[in-house]
Amino acid sequence: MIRILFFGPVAEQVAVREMQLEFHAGMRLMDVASHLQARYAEAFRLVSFIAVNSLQTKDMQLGLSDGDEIAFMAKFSGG
Amino acid sequence: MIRILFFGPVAEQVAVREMQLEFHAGMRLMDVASHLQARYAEAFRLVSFIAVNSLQTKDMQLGLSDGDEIAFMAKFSGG
Amino acid sequence: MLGPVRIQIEDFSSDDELAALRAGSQRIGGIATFIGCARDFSEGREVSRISFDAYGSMALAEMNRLRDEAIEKFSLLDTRLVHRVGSVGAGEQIVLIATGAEHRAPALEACHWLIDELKQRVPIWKKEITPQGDAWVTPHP
Amino acid sequence: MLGPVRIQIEDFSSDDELAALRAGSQRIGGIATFIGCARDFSEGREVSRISFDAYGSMALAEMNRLRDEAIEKFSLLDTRLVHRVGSVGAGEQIVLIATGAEHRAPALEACHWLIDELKQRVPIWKKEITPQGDAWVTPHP
Repeated sequence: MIRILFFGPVAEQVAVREMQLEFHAGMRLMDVASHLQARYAEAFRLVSFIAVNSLQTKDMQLGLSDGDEIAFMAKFSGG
Repeated sequence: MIRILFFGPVAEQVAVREMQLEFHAGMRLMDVASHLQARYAEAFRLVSFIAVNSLQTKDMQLGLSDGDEIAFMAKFSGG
Repeated sequence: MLGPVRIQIEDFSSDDELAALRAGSQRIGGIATFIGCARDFSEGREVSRISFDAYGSMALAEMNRLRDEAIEKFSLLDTRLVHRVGSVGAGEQIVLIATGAEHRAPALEACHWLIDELKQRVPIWKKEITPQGDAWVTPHP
Repeated sequence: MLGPVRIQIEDFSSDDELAALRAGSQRIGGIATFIGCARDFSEGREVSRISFDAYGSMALAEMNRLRDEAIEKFSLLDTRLVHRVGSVGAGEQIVLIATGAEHRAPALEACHWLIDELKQRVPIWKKEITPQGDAWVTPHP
């Protein structure tokens, strides 16, 4: 399973904070991103940062492993 | 009367925090300074700033008035 | 004793944070703090509350990295970072950064650097609650 | 309520000063503070206490001028300056500067400016009490 997390404005648009996707061998970050982007186009317009297992990445070719946690995040506005 | 004030390291050298000098017409800041400097040479080596009535001045020609308060001060080290 | 890096719903006390900071070292000559507060007014709109959402585990990890980097970069003796989440009323405290160093300049510079970096790097989002409705804040570039 | 500019023998509380600062305006978005502490070590010597002497009336007048100048120069919503005199033990607090502004940069810059100016302009002198004897501190240029 791949665990998907949404927060703040993105979570509000998706209307859910967390979902799970079936893992399959050879799965890359771009596969997950484009799958979700197609379903949640509105929400993904807000996405500026992606973190895999709590570390930011811009590498859409990144290979995923079963159990990975991916967050699609809007620009931060804390502080 | 002219009121003379010493603080911190200067007061410690002069061994007094306050003294009074007789005022006379036409008295200038340099008159007071040189009178005291002659008596307290050691202490006056520490003096970097002079204030007349709580305002710093470098004008040794400054004319004094009866009741003025003059402080001969070492470099500040607060904070 | 509360830890030096925290995300919490409750308000915090500067006196408590400073006592914890000073307890670590009597070499500290200067402590700088920055406290961010919820303003009652933002870009022309009245704001009654601010609501915060965080990616908690990542935010904490990033704040701990910021702490380590600041201690190294500015030779700090210690530093503490606390950020509230949940709902914060107008005028209330949101975030505290406290830095302790031997001298004042590194403490003040580190404090400025830390709050700037925190805003860039820590995954927390704020929503302003106004009489005209709610709106997530989009940070300026 | 304590005034915004004070010279006092007693210790001070950051929480009390910040509460007073925040009570003045809910427009404050950022508060910076600087606290100077008595270090237990200075230029290779152990320091057990620091003793402060002040030209009280002039020091207060100068601190009030600094406050007015900082409010003007950095568009602060408020600022507070407290300096202790008398005898302060190692590790204890000496001076507090607190600045409140709409945004963080002016608050932090004003705080840095104020402590630098205070050290230059306010007639206060410190004597370090060490096991080897006492010595008035000569500031570096």
